[in-house]
Amino acid sequence: MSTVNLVYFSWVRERIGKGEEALDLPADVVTIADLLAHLKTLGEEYESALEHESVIRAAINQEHVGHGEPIAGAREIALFPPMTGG
Amino acid sequence: MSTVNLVYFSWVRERIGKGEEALDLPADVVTIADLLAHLKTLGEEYESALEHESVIRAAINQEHVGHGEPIAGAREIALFPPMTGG
Amino acid sequence: MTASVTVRVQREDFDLAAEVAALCHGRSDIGAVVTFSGLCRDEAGALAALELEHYPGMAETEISRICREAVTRFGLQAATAIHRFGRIAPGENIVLVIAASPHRQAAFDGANFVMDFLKTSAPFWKKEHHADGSVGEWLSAKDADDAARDRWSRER
Amino acid sequence: MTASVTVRVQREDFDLAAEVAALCHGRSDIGAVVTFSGLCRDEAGALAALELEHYPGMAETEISRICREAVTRFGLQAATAIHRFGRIAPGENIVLVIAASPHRQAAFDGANFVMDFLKTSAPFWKKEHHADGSVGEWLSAKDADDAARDRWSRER
Repeated sequence: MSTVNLVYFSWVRERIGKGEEALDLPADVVTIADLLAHLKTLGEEYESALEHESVIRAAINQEHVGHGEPIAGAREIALFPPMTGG
Repeated sequence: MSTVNLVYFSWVRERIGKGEEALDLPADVVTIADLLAHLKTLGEEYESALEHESVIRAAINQEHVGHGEPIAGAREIALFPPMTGG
Repeated sequence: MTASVTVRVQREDFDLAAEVAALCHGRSDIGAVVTFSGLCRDEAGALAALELEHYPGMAETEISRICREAVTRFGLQAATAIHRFGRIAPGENIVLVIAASPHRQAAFDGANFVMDFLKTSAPFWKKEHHADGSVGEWLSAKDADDAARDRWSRER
Repeated sequence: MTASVTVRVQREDFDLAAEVAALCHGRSDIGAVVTFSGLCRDEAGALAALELEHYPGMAETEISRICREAVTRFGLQAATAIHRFGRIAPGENIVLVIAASPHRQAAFDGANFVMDFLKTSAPFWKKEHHADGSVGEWLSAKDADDAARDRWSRER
């Protein structure tokens, strides 16, 4: 088990119902894709927020990463919808 | 014979030695090209200013025209080098 | 002279003239300054405000990275990017990008490049508040913005 | 709302912020404002000043024509162009172009288009005054400027 800080933004945050949390992750959660699958087992709010996995963007330690990225060494993982700034 | 106001800019003005003049033009001066040829008969200063005819730009009544443009009806004809504003 | 990059993410408004003056201060080798201001539109009266959420820390980091890339790619002398967050009313500023270079096309391209990547890579999200008092939806990202970003990899 | 076009040819400097404020005044349907400022470069200290000659009357007419064409072509909400004449020192402004539109690319393209045509069609000529006190040459028009203008007819 390793502990990682998760942060959520926009409607991912609203649907999960919180902006951040620290979670202990099982050893078989290796990539962002694994993390998404794991979170969806934690309750309906996560299922709803992460239903369409392909649109969810992720960042590890504040850098954009793809879903195949290993999360080993991550202090902070962010999940959010496509960005609409500018 | 018709009288037209001629205005010169940049090094065309400097070489001719004046910024403007009113000239009576013979009836066989029909186009801008004819005008350039006519002016070059008026003295060395015109020859020097208009030596490279292809680089000389012209405007009739403050609108850009090509060398083939008829000058009939012109109140003001301007001759100048390629522009370098901006 | 090293190119200077200025990036800020802030709630308060910015001053276009002050930012341009700061960027040009004390130098006379700049030939072209292009600024882009993005403003909140009223959507024909339907919009009361936009609410801008951002990812503190990553927003600054990502915008700085984009600006530095623009400086290198277009040979900019200086670049500034300021992005606001919080509640923004119609007519108010959202974002400012400034690019300076010796010649005009690099300044145009630099500012345009920063905006295209900022739109698709900087962690900001917009939510609409309607004039009738209701809270609207989070805006969806546009395919057109991805296409605008992707043309920069086609062009070279 | 009809697009507003503001054109001035003047000896005195202009105020970027004031011009942007005037263009945006009283409306909240503008989403993007792009400004271009062209400045006099010092040419690594060799230049004392540029002397800008212009064709009074035609300069205003020609710049207005270019701005109106940009408004139509890019659907601009407003356009401003101010060109100075007379003696201009390094670091000083020469020209300002502003384009406003609902979306960003039209504003970028509009300002870029106006600058490209202004360079090749507006009747202005620049003469260099050297830092050593001597009067230099009239600047020559650049082929690159013609090429920049001509890309607008290729693109559509």
